[in-house]
Amino acid sequence: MTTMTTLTRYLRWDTAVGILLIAVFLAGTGTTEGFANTDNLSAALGDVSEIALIALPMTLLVVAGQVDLSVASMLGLSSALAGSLWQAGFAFELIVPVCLLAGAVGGLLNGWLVTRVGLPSLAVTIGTLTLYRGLASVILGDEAVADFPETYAKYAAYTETMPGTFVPYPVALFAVLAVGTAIALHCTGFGRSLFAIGAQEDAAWFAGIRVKRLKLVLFVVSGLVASFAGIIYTLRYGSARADNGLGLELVVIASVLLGGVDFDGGKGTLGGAVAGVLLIGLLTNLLTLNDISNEIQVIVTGLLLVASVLTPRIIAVVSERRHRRTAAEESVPVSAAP
Amino acid sequence: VSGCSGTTKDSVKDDTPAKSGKAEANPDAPLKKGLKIAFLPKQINNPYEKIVDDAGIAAAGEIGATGKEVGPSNAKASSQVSYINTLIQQKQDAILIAANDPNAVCGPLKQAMRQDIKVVAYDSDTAKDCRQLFINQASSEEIGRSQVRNIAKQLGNKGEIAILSATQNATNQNTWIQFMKDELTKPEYKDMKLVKVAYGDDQDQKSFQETQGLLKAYPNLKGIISPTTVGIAAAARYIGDSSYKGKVVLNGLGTPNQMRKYIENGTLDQFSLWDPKKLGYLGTYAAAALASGQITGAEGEKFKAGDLGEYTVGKDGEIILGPPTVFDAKNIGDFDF
Amino acid sequence: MEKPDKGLAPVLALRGVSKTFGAVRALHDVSLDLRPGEIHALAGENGAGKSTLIKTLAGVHHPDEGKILLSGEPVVFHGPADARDAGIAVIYQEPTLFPDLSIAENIFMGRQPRRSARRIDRRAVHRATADLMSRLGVALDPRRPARGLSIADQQIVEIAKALSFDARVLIMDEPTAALTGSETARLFSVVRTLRAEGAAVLFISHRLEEIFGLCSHVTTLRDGRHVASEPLDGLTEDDLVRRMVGRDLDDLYPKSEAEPGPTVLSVSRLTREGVFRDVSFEVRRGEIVALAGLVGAGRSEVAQAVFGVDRADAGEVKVDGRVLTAGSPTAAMDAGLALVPEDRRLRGLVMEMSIERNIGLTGLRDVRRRGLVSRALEHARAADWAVKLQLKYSRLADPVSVLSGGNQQKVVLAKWLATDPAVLIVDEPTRGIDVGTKAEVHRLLSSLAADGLAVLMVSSDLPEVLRMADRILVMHEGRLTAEIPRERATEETVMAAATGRAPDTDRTERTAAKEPTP
Amino acid sequence: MTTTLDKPTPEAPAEEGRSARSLVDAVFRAREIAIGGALALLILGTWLANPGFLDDQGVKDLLLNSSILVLLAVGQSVVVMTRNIDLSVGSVVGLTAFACGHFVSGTDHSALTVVLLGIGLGTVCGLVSGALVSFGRVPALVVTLGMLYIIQGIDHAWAHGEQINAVNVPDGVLSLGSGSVLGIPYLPLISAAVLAATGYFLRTYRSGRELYAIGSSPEAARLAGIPVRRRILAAYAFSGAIAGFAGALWLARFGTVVADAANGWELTVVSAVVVGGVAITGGTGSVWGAALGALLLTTIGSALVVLKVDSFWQQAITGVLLLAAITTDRVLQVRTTSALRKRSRR
Ligand SMILES: Nc1ncnc2c1ncn2[C@@H]1O[C@H](COP(=O)(O)OP(=O)(O)OP(=O)(O)O)[C@@H](O)[C@H]1O
Ligand SMILES: Nc1ncnc2c1ncn2[C@@H]1O[C@H](COP(=O)(O)OP(=O)(O)OP(=O)(O)O)[C@@H](O)[C@H]1O
Ligand SMILES: [Mg+2]
Ligand SMILES: [Mg+2]
Repeated sequence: MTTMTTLTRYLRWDTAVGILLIAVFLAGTGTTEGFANTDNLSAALGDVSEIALIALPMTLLVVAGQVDLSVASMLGLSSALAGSLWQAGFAFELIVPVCLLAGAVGGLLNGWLVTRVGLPSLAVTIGTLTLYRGLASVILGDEAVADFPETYAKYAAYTETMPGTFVPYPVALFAVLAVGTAIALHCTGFGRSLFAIGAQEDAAWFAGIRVKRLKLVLFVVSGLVASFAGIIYTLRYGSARADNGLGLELVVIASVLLGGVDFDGGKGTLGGAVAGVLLIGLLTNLLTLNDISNEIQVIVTGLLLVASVLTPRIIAVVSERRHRRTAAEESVPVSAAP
Repeated sequence: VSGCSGTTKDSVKDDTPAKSGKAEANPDAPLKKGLKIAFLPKQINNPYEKIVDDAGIAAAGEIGATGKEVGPSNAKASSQVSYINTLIQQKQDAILIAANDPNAVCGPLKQAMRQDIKVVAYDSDTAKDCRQLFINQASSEEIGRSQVRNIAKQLGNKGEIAILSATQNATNQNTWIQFMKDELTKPEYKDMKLVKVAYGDDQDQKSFQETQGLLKAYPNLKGIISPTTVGIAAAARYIGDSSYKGKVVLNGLGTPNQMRKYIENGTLDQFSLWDPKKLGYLGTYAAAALASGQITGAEGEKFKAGDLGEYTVGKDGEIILGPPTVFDAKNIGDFDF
Repeated sequence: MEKPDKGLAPVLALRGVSKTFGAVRALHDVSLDLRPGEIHALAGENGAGKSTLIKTLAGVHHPDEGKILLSGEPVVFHGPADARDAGIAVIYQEPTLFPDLSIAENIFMGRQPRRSARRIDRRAVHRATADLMSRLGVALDPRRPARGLSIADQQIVEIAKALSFDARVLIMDEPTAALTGSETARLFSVVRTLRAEGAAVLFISHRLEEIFGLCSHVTTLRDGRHVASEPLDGLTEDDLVRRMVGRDLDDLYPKSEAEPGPTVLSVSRLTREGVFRDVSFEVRRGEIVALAGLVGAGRSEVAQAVFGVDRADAGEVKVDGRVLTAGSPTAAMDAGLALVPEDRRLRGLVMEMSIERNIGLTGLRDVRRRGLVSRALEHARAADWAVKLQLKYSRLADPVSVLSGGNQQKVVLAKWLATDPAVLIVDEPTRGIDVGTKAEVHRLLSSLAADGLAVLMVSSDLPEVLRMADRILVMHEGRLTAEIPRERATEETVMAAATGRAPDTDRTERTAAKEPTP
Repeated sequence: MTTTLDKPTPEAPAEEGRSARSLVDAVFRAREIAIGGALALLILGTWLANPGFLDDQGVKDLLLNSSILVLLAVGQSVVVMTRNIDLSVGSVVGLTAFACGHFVSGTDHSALTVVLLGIGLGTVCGLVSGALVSFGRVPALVVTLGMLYIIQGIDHAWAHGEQINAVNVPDGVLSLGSGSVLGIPYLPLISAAVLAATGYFLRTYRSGRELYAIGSSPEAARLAGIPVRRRILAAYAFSGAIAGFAGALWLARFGTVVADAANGWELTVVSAVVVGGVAITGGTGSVWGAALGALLLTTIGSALVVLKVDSFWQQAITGVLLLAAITTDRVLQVRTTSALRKRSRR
């Protein structure tokens, strides 16, 4: 095997995103005052906390060839629900499970339409995107509910850290969940099945994988996590509104895709997706600190997205060319089984 | 009550206005040089906000401070938060904010105040304990009630009216609407009826279609109040081109440059607004006064705002720019903004 | 066999062509001449490079070295369109249809007859399609969408497409793999007419009798290298096999006698509306039961319903006396069923996945260590079966898509044999598999049966059915029409039952004797 | 010769063929009919509840409101047919609307110049996306999502709070948005013309059919010698051109333009196309369906307002109707294909 093939095998896009992430961090530390302190980094992470959470099940979905565009609406619905219940005087301990239940039911509806009715997930979740956001505004109207209990709010805020460390609670929670999801995706039969479903659903079904059930589970989990993110969002901003998280779905998907997860399914790593989320978060923070306007940031995000798919292609083409030239010299016959 | 009331569960508790590091006000202190003042509008692409901020930045130049405008490109509740965080890291001296949501920005604003950064809300208020001052373009009560008074006069205190607002959660809009509804309960308006509040989300095209919808759904509609510059322009355009022209009275808040054409072609007779440039100007002076220790935000303190003269801090740290101007065919030629 | 005119210059030729994919040399210095009026066979094992050679001729692949000569002139095909315009029609190994479009559009895509203002002449398109269909002797509605056509019908559309070109050169990569007798015969007569009209034909098949029956010349490839180009006259089947495999082959159908044990699989009154009806049969341990019939008789559908990937409308499937949950392949696997599906590219394999992961997919619970998938176990499992089935590959981590068709089929077999099933259902197990491997597969099946495995084999290959099966079930238009024990099985009896001409005795006899009470 | 199973050649079953054919036609038409029926029902119901819905002004408003979405849906469906997607249309409309406004502000350029400028700019955007998708061979969704951000960023950075006021836009341009012939405004006429031309082209020209072929099976299309990349590039260029055209019309209709015209419309356009029966997986559907889908979506919005449905409920109801539309379509499709399978079994 030539060195070139080994190189291209290890220099995958998700690793590249990881490297880029570190580069951005180092560049920020070196050039920008006020970047590399815990306050700022906590805030930067805080800004992407819901995106990061939702990105976990979204990665699983995209790997399985599905997509859930209704997540941001579900976040808003959960927020509106939490707000109206809190306003009505319910205990916060009760509100959380109710919101989670709503999330699961919403996810179930998505999953049901996709698996039982057989509709494409993109179409279904565009529909539920509208529906859930609509329900949110039915529930809470134009109100904004505030004054959530400090006891819980502090866990969502990035100013409180876990006792004895500088790690804020949501970061710790996210880390645990991310590791769990990574193991599930890359080291279990469940994960293998998702890859198979995403790459070729029929073949997965013929191999005895419970395609529909797995998809249903994914959508439910996605709804669940989105509603949980809704609670965190509400607590973090201290404001429950029907329009919370509007338009977040595309940011989540952009982050996941930036991390090298293939939208057609069957390819991608969770590490890549997480790196994608963090890269967008850190880069936005760094650019804002340097007074680069939001408009330019948006352009940078777009360019990164295009690069995320174009770069691997270019590398592949170049290495293919290179390879063909070397192959002309050294002949490698088809090898038989060892 | 004024400002952000009515939008939160139980109107903000007035316990501890978090005015940290509270020093005594020294009315005679000179304005500090080299202050860093940042404007954080609802969204950077809003033309109205841009007039305000540009005037404020110009004013900062006059007093030897540096001003800048940063902000999100959408008017979502949460998108201002990350900007506040970076402004804190950049160690600005004062942040002027037009809040998209009174509560969502609270946490980071409090953190800013803890780090001795002055916080001044303008245009749209935050919760009261999250800022030191609120520059109100006009008394909210005055705006709300005058909108009803003006249109009632045009309609002879009779007929169905509707409101075309911005987003469902805009603090200032909702406050004004609250006062409008309150005004309408007075006996002299007993023949007037508010049939609907529609939301155009401060998007031109949405507002345009909402106007259409209102006129279609309520055939007896006699008047529309649109207390938002985007909404009134869109409504005027629809009415001006449709068969409703001359049959439906439009009033509200708009800028003269946007509305000039419709005043001239008779689509509407009057609208009102304050001078957004003065709002920005006053904002900068107020922030500088705070940062220089002339005032602390307590009721009754006074400071000089350049050409605009002296202002007094009112209840809850509110400063009122002045009464809105009513524009009509006679005076519109005198204004250019 | 007619001799080609020796004097005629080749219309299409390859000179010293090489082609590599990554580290694999698919073709190495291969030359080939195609003369007008000649039917030329291309022979070789799976992965020898036949399809690659064809794709090079068709402009799909660009040769790394060497050149293509068209009427003696070097040409460069930049894409399939160039080759088409040069008068080369190709039937690829895997049908390449547009499922959403009608059969007529599939055939004439990009070349529709036009009327004024360059508009498509729909009527002419349909008329021409209908003509082609009657030439091939099939009744397919030109307006019917290609989606839902069986593989055989798809292949027929492909053939019609190639014929519609009136090409100078016709290249066919295993066109008959999915066809049964009558269609094959039709195809051959059409091809012979074309040859008589002066076309050059390149033909690939793993069925030696077809090569000998149709072609006059043969070029053999082995491991991407050119072995021989020669007239078929005077060549024996054994000679050809030796050239392909590089050694002599033993018996093609090594059937070892096995004593059938107790019944493991029993299917009763299985029905799927509009597809098959009232199908009942049993399979015992150590027995190979073939399910024969014409294309579209519903055999694959029965196999799929038994395994649970399709849900049957009525009836039940019992394994070892226990009723299977309907519509659940997982339950079927737990009960010891395995299904090697007909369409390996769509259903048998996840093409982008590596060989080892594909094989591991059916045993996600077996390759676990402490609850997590162990790559070592997965690799070992795959390597084990790769050796047993003599898989040709460069690394087990390579995606299966780079394997040749036959080797892909081996991966599917490996994937299911690795589950150690009690009942193995194989749907067209040797379709597209070379002679050597075919013998391997047959040996494997019969030794598995000898060890007590029950095998249900759906096959369109009649010799295979006759030689390998202990018992033959024949289907006709969705019904089981006959059950023929090995002793009585002949071409005639099977054929008669498959075409519905059977004297109903077999069926009644069998029904009376064996059918379980409903 | 190989041993053969001889099967009697089936004699051309003309009768069966014909019935199968009409069934095939029915499958293809059913979706458009279903959506058209739903639309008719909706309009009728609303009209019964509030006759004002269909008076002169009402019809005019309905047509005007939907014409830009219809236009965008036509462009989008051509891309979706090829198994691709163009998420950047919304931002292209925003950019061209602003650019055109900026260009004509205070001048007296004619409507034609503005339209040409819009189409030109839109085509450039479409060509960039298309080149990346077809020649870069990268997933369309990712690329066009990236393009969405890039174009939007450029647009916003350029405009930066600037507003184009109707006062400064030449009357010639504005009259394109508000004028009419025989009482029918120009805008819906333009949309209808584009729709009809596109629909006819897709049905009766080789390159039109090839777009369907590409969406149905890209690999087969390549082997059939279809210039796949060129066609996909052309589809994107078309979609971009349409979006640019829509941007110019936006300016003409609304006069007042800030940078965020059609902001966030990408998903609305895609839903219109999907509701209209164009499969997101390519290969099927028609622009007629897509146009009906767009019409249905805007009509739902208008009808709910007219029916005095609480504005908080509007979005939820739109969502339900959207889901109902695609579900019905799907159920219908499943029914017909299974009927087709049973009948045409040979
Ligand atoms: N696109 C590709 N990428 C990588 N390797 C390939 C590719 N196509 C073919 N190969 C390899 O080239 C070799 C020749 O394959 P080819 O498909 O030509 O075989 P074949 O003779 O047609 O076999 P079969 O009889 O099974 O169809 C095989 O080893 C195969 O794995
Ligand atoms: N995926 C499919 N969708 C719709 N119809 C199908 C599909 N596959 C097969 N059919 C139809 O179902 C009937 C039975 O097909 P089946 O594949 O079971 O036949 P078979 O006897 O196995 O023949 P073959 O040799 O083609 O495998 C045929 O009419 C066929 O056209
Ligand atoms: Mg081959
Ligand atoms: Mg079959």
